[in-house]
Amino acid sequence: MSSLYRKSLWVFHLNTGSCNGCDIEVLNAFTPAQDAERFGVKLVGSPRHADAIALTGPITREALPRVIRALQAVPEPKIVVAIGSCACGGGIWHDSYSVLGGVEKLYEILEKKGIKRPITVFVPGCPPKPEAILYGILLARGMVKQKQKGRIYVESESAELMISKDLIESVKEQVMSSKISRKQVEKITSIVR
Amino acid sequence: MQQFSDSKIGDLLKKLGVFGTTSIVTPNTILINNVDDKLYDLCRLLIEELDAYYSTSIGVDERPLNGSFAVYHVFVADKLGLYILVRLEASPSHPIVKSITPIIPGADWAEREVMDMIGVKFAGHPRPYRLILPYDWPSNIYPLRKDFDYNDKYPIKDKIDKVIHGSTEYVVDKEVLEEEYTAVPIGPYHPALHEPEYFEVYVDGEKIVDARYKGFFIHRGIEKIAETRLTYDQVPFIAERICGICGFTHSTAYCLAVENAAGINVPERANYIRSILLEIERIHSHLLWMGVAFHLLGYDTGFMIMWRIREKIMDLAEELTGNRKTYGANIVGGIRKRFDISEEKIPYIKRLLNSVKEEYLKYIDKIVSMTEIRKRTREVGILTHEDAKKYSVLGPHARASGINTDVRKYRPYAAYSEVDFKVPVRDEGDVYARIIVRHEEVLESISIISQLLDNLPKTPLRAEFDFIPEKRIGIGCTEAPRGEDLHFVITGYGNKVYRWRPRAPSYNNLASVPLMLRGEKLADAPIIIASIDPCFSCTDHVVVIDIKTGRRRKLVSR
Amino acid sequence: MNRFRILLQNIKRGVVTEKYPLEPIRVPESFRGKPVIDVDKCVGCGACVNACPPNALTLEEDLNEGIRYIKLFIGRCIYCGRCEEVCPFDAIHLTKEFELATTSKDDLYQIVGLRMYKCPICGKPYTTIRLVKKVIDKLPPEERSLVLICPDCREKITAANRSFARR
Amino acid sequence: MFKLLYILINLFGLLLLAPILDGLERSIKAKLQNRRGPSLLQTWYDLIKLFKKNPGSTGTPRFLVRYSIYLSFTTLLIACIIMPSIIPYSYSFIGDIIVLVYLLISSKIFLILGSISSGNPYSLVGSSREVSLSMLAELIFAEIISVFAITNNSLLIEELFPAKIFKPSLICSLILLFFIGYVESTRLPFELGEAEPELSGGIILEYTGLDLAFAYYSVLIRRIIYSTILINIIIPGNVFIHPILYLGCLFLLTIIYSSIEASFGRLRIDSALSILNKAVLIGGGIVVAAVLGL
Repeated sequence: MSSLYRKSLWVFHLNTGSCNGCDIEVLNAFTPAQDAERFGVKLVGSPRHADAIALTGPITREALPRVIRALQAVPEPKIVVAIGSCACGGGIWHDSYSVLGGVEKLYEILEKKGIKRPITVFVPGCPPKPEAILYGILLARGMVKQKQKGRIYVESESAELMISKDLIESVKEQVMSSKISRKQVEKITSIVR
Repeated sequence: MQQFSDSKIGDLLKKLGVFGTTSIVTPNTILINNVDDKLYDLCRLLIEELDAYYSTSIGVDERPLNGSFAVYHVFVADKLGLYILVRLEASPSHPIVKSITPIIPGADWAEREVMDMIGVKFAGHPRPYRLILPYDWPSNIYPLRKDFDYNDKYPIKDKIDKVIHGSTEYVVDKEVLEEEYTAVPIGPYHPALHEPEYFEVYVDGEKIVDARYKGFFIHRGIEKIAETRLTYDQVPFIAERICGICGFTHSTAYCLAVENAAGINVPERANYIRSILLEIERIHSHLLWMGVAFHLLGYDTGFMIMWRIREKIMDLAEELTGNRKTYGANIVGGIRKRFDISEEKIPYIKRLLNSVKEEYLKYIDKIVSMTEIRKRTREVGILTHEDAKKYSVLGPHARASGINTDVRKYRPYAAYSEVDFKVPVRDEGDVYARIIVRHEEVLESISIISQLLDNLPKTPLRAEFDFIPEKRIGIGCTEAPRGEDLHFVITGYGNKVYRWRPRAPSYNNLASVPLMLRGEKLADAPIIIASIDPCFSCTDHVVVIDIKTGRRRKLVSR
Repeated sequence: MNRFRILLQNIKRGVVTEKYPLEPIRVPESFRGKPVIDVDKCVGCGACVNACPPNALTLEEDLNEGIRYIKLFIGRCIYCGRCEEVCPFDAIHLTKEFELATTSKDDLYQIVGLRMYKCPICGKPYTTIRLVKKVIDKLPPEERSLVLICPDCREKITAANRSFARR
Repeated sequence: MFKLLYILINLFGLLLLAPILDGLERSIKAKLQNRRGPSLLQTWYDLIKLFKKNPGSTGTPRFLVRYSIYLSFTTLLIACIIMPSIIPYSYSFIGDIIVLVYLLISSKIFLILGSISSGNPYSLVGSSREVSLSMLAELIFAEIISVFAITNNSLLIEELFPAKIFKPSLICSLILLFFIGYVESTRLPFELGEAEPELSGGIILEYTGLDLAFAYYSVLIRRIIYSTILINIIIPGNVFIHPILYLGCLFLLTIIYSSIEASFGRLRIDSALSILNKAVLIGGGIVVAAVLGL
């Protein structure tokens, strides 16, 4: 697939409920300073002409049926570029009553209808810089390397040694023998909270 | 209320016998209670005698406060610098109030929004259809009631293909239209609009007979999220995301509203920085609009030139705020610390603005004097002075129709009282006039910024205050690049707003679009729609019809 | 002839396109890019979680394992920098990175798992060891003791104290 | 035997050149807009990608909609065979110039037919615009060809190309041909049938993949055919100099056309038609002048 779109990629811009921030930046990527056309990227006016969809904004309930229809009109193989934090994960609206969330939520609905999940590139940012959008589009075509990596850090069990066992034991004894005044308790409770 | 007893407004209120029930909520806002059957007289007198205009209506679920629903109609007396709130009460069991749409056509959308979101009905409303909520939304669930949970997601029905256009306006009878003319849908995913919005344009050959509008596809539930999940300090960040172009103006209006309600005095430096960022936003918004307008006129080179010049403004915004969209600087009480403009940056900003001005002036006159551009904008999409007044249009759109209005000048906020600028007004009312008004505003904005930079005071950035008092009403108003942006706030408990309603300028301006489209050529429809600089996401704060809907196919295969 | 004069001006101006991605672009010092949690400094207090407007930062606890997770999902982050402002331990920063595009959603998560401190009385984990340590270091020795007991047990003890005092 | 070879060179030469010229045009336009722009081969890359895509994957469009595109494209290919281009040879027969005009017109009609039967409102408006534009443009084209025929007293391509004597009427008709070549090649300000911001693709809206590639390709070939007629009249028919001069002129014409395109906005259909109406009258005047022997 990446070989098919390496030299040419036509993008249809689909606003699913965005605030305009990302839409303007998508358009901005085609202006002289960034000029996405030098990589063979072109904005097209119809989803039928497109190879990729630049999706901006959280998926709103009202826009959903149209979004599905637009996605279906794009011929295979298709790429979805989810632009902005709203499209990636729902953004600040993620749990609102009239918003479904990010593209993942859209795919869940598509899968129920038996529609294959397209290749997706996430471009977070609020809004992402036009360069970041360009980078995302190039990443989808395998022309740049991915820099962002997920990171999971879990503290080792030896962390428990940070607080000396003696101290804990002494506290336990102290408490068991109830030598603490109420004032102290209240003060410390407020600090910890 | 004594200060008003001898004034024009005092006389007016006394005449109607509502002076006693009127109170001052903040120095520039008065609240009229218990109007009852004098509502129509009051509205008429406010508009005719005070030269006030209707701004918006707000529905509030005040059951937890005083046991009833309330509707606030906001009138703005521009010359007096006064906001007049008319409060109507509706009982929780039968929430019905009298509609003012029969005498003020501009109240149509605002009242239907209240019906959708709060569930207060308006007796006598000519088109009581659903406006904002999706069509598969259950009919007895009102999202802005306090007993509705903000993340209550109702299951999506599988088939929503049947779309009822309850929100549209018909001038010619709909059936007749469909029989005789071809319908060309513009939107929701139309390359000219870049936003999902739907105009159904009825054409006879290439001539437009009528147009209908369906919006609110971007309804994201902003107000509900702000009233439930977010705290006072978090709301500015969602307010900015009402609109990606004029976001800063929304967060400023919100902050002003809360500050007015709580009586917080914002330090001078914060006011100056707000004004500087607001003007940067205005320049970028106008340049963006001009670029898009030239693109719609098919002059792509003009589009590229405008956006190339704009790129420098974006760099400036990025340098000052760390984000190309000036997002994130506002907080209730002032400006956040990392958004301070340091002394070293001032020469850089001035240099950059000068080079932008120089380059901009080198091109703009030549572009607007081109024959095709002139031919396609002069005497196209005319909105007369009278119609502009009737639909209470705002901002550059109103100024191009000869209405001298500007919040910055006549109801100054932030640091606008400290600077000297003129308000460009044109009388033609066509697309060309709208281009010229915006062009002149760009130059004014550049001069405003340099004046502000010259006298940047050295004060703290954020006012110190203990807490925000409860149940206070505040109105914040700013001049967004598209017109007056009004935010209404009722403060609440637990560090949260009780009710917040933003009303973006496009909400009023969009209503005038079908009027302008009628009788024009289809080829001109995109530029006419775009000439009001429609910001659909502003209007919908939460909301297009598709080329591929079943409806359209039916129309065609007929 | 203005239209051709515009073209001439453009030709004189020359190509302005930047060389990105072949060459990196200049990003201003104040740029608000990807937030990064400093795993050595984070104590898991959750101040950032409370301040975060879009809930990009969330706090989850695995009570069986005794680990508290601070999850940062940059696919929801609005890059406002409130977390940086409120962090008492200077543990989260906005960097100048903006090339955040990924092909998988998992790459957008930063997860910091901190061991939780178990209450010596009831054995229930209630806060992170690091936070306990920070608080202990700030308190005078005689008051240290109570931090080491969970809020529930503390309540019980106060109640017991009260009844004891009354008696 | 050689003749067949020449014609194959002509045919494949045009097929190869058309997208490259478009690439050149795009890159020049980009430079005039301060952008770096795509490479010369970009249009080829676009076409190759479209050729590889399967149009059936988004639901099958109606038979007529799809096949009208192929019909339109094939008609243009025949026009390429009849007309001498890179190498000044072709199968010539009496009246072949008339056939050329017919082929060009019918290819357009097939395209419009397909777009009308697609039933999309944008396509409908697009094709109605295209019909009104083409009617006038083809009329002017017919006038130009008749001037050629009258001044050279022949209907044979071999005798028409190149022109032997440059009478004033012939020169005027060449200027008109330059204009019509521009109008017919769907460039701004006359790109009304496809007008992206107004009609989002207009007549080619419903096509995808392979179909779209051929729709796109026919536009490019149509452009090169009009340019070729213009160039053929001017430059000498010598086998050795002709190809070089031909290519040179083609590139020059592309540069001129693209700079014009970069400096105009789209016209409204009524003003475009009124300009064409005037051109028809001028064309008529030139025909009269040619008859009078000017």
